[in-house]
Amino acid sequence: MEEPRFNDLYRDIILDHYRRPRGRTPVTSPDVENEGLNPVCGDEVKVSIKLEDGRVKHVSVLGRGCAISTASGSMLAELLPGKTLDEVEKLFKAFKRMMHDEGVPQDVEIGDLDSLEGVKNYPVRIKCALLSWVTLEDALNSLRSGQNQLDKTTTTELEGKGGFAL
Amino acid sequence: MEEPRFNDLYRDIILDHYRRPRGRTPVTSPDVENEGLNPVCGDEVKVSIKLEDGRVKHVSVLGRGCAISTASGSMLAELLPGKTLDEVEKLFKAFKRMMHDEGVPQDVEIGDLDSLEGVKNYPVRIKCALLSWVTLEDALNSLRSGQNQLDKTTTTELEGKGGFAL
Amino acid sequence: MSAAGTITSGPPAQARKLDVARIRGDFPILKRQVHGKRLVYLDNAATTQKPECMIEALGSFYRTSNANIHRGIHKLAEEATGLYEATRKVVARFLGGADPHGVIFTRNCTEAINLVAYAWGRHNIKPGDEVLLTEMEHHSNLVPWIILAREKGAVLKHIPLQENGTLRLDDLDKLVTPRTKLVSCMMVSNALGTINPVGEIAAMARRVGAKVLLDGAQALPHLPVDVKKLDFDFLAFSAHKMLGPTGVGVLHARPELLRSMEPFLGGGEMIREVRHDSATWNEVPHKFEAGTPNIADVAAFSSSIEYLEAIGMPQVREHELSLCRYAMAELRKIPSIRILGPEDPNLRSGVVSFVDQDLHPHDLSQILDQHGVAIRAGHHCAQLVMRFFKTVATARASFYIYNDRDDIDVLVESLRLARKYFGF
Amino acid sequence: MSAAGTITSGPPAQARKLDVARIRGDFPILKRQVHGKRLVYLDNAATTQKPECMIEALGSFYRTSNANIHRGIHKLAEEATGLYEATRKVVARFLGGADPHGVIFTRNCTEAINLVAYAWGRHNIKPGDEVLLTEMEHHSNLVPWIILAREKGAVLKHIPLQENGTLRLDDLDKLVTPRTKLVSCMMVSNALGTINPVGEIAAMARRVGAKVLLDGAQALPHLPVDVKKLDFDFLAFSAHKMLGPTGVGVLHARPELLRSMEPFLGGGEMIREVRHDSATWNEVPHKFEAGTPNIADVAAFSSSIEYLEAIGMPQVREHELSLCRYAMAELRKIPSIRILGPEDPNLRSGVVSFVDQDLHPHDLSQILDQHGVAIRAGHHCAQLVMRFFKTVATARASFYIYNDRDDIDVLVESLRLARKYFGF
Ligand SMILES: Cc1ncc(COP(=O)(O)O)c(C=O)c1O
Ligand SMILES: Cc1ncc(COP(=O)(O)O)c(C=O)c1O
Ligand code: FES
Ligand code: FES
Repeated sequence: MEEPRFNDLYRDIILDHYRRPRGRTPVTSPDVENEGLNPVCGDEVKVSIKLEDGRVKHVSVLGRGCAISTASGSMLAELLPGKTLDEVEKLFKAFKRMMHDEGVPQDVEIGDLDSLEGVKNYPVRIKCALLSWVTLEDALNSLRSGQNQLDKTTTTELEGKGGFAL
Repeated sequence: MEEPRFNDLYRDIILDHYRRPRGRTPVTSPDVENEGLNPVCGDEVKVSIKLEDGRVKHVSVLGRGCAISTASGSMLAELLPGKTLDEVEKLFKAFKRMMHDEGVPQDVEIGDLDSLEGVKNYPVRIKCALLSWVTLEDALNSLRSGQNQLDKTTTTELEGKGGFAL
Repeated sequence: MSAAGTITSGPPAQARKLDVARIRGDFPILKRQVHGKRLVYLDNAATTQKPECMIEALGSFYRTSNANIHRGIHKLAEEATGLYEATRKVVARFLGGADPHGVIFTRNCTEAINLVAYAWGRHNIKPGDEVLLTEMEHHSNLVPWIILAREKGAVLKHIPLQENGTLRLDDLDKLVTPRTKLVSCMMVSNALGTINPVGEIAAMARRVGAKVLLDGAQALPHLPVDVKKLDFDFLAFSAHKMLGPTGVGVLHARPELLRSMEPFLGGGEMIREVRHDSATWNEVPHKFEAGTPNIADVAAFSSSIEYLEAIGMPQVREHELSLCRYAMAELRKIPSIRILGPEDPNLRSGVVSFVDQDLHPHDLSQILDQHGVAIRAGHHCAQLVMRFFKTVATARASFYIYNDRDDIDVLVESLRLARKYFGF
Repeated sequence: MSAAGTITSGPPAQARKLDVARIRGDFPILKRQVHGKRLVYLDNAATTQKPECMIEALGSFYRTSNANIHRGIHKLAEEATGLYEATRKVVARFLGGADPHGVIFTRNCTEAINLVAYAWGRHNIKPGDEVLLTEMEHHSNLVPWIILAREKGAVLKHIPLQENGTLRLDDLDKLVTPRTKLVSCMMVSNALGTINPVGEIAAMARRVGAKVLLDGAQALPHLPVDVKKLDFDFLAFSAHKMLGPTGVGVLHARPELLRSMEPFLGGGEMIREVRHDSATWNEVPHKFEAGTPNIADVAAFSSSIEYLEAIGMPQVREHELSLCRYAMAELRKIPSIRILGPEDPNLRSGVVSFVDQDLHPHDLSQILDQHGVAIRAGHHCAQLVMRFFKTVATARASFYIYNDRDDIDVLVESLRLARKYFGF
């Protein structure tokens, strides 16, 4: 029997993030925090951020999930420190465009997220890749809409849709 | 185009009964009377009987229905006069057996009912042939069970089943 | 068709004619003989026949892609999910560009209407509230409201039928009151063929803020319908009446409205999270599709719609109109026959309901069957209509894309022979 | 199997073995390749594959006999009605000689359970009444009761699960109280494979006069079941899990009980007489089959049952038991894998649910797919079970008549490779 071959899904970088995920040290007294649920599988994640001078200082991504969601969360933890919330927003938008196969803007540095591009060909798994990102996005949205800090929700409407892809 | 050919359904005797049905003069102050509905088509019939010395004196079968039910009701009106209720019961049982393809007892005179034998091959139409008979049967049953005379019901559970053949 | 209000109007005059011979070739059942005669299928309002492409799609689903959907992470599950969800989009397109999130698959039109009665009606109809129906409705758009009204102490009212087989709208403004919470109305009558002015009726409903349900069971298969031009909250119809498989119905509504509703059936697929005594719901449309759906039939239904789209709904309409006109003219030549419903074929779909003064519809139907002609005899699940016309049953011939004038000639000739056979 | 109580016990020792090679030949989908590999279909608890005879029956229905049923007086309608009603009798026979009048066709098992919740539950469950479920139930046998309990102010209780994957019956006599009106329980768990002692549970229910509903979705396809030996009021299951088409479920109950119930869906077919604001009901089972049924699929379902009957349910059971035994033994050789549910294969059906300590079930499933192996990963619509075992998902392999040891070898080898691929 041969080894399985995924030209596009489980790239080495993903497996690496999966085995040694970044951002596993819980952030204490976070400025932004939210929990997210992927309703397709029931996996949950908690994303917490500590800001300093308008920039992300510490990030933690805790919870359980598959290789895709764990790797994606780990990349989030790796990419965010040092960024302003606007830059985070931009990054999220770019990543979402990638997942929906709409092309990533030239001017956004997406780092290892690149390796997740293959996920777009596996519709059921797109939510895995987006889980920690939309969870954070939700929190940032309510922060922006004035609901200051620490907006926790136990379930997240992934892309405002939840449920199954349609 | 040829004429349709029914070797078994619309026999001449049936068509004759249909065009000139017997028992159309309403029985006044009947001893037994009942209304029946064929739920498959919505057709209704009213069967009325006047008894004298324990025998059927007058019969009327009123209402509307198809050729089969009209002919069958007409034959009922033709066959019953002079019979005791037990004889009527026997006749009904024999006819029902015929419709269910179970064979008619040798000792029962069924007259023109003979011509309805073909109906047994058309499951949807069996209720047509039985309509006036079960309507009467229902009335006789309640008469026998002590609910004396004039038991009227607007719907009849045909063979205790109604509904569609199953 | 102008009476139909917001139903999109007829085809341009130069519409290309249907190639009935070619179409017939696509329907394997039409090759069969009945009692040694060519099958002349004129029972299309009950259910239509199926094109080979739909039957093939069904077989091919089971032969190559069958799996349970939505949750499986394997190739077959992916394919099956793709095929199932693709039909949602095809239906949405067929409706004139609807939001697929507002397309719910049910078993049939009947279940779609009941879904509204249970999931919307039970939570919005209060004692004394009124539901306005018509006297023309199919039992499937009467009985759910009878059950609801009985349970809630609500009042049912009916837009009355009139002799010409259309609805009497004169008192509509009195029938619709501030207590009216729902107006539920068929777009086209299965018993009479009448195309109803649903635009006008909906407009009146809107004046009091009532919801509008349209029973499209006899409309979607036969008329071009564009939901963008139609004013309604709920639209229900059945696949089997439009070349599709049995076991598939559609309820269409705006996703926001669906979101605001309580669920109907509880079970797998429709939930988000289940605890011992509480649960939260999945997003629409899944919230209303509990348990394993009729995956294969929904998947195959796409082919039926695509077949209709290829012909063109305006062309379908034009074809039926011309058959209806011809059939009415021919039937009128038999003096004992009385046709129910509008005199003007333009006001009706391809349904011709009639009675013969001497012959019972069931006998007629039985004799026609000997000639290979399938019509329907009965109350057509419209007992209020039968009662209005003081009969219990009518004979009904209903046409579709594979019928032609020959079929009607056979029908009419068989009727004449039936009369002769019975001695009239 | 003795734990299953009144489920008829296993086959005689000399039962003839299944000829899996021949059986495979009857399932066209098993000839297909997935990612260049032979399809190894182990997702049978979700839905089974279909034999050619069922697919053919479906196609042949549409190609030769398609019509709407019950009311039509023409050849096609007669044939279609005959085929539809014949399946009712075949189902009744398969159940061990049930009364066909007590066989209702629904869309799926889920709808069958909801039918009971609506038509019986709403009229018999009062505030404070109790419904006893188990912690093992599929969402389809939880959510309808959650909705009902919320509406009626009733109380839900659950027979608890225990570590070994069986129900803890020790306190059953306390869980069943005079307020218990219904005990609803699965015969076989789809998430764990556990065969439940439904006889014992029903006996306890009877002591307080409670009704008993059995969810047979995972039992009827896999075990010999004889309703004459089984104590229940309602029995629900799905055709698609037993070689049948999607879109068909069955609710079975005694006709007297069905007669005493209020209707569920209102519409055509289920009525006797309809007036403007009242209606009377047709006889059972038609009273519960509103609108045009899924005629073709019901007709085709006969072939699936006949296929199973030809093999013999005791043989099916024996085959699955032997596969299950083998699979458990092989899986135990991978130390990182933990199998949920009873250790003794005799206490379970052909379902093996497991977790790998390092790999997420969804990743496992995705990798297995690359090897052509279809398993299911997820909560299996049993979130209470997942929560009990402190996980959100398991991987589940489930077997049927066309599986053999080769399939299991491929499964196990693929699992090893998956671990290797992920670096464990
Ligand atoms: C035990 C059990 N009950 C009920 C169901 C629901 O069956 P369906 O989805 O066919 O309605 C299932 C199917 O997964 C099941 O396994
Ligand atoms: C106008 C109308 N509404 C509803 C229905 C019910 O459709 P179904 O039986 O497919 O549920 C029919 C079908 O006869 C119909 O003609
Ligand atoms: S499977 Fe749950 S997040 Fe990927
Ligand atoms: S059709 Fe009504 S009684 Fe025969």
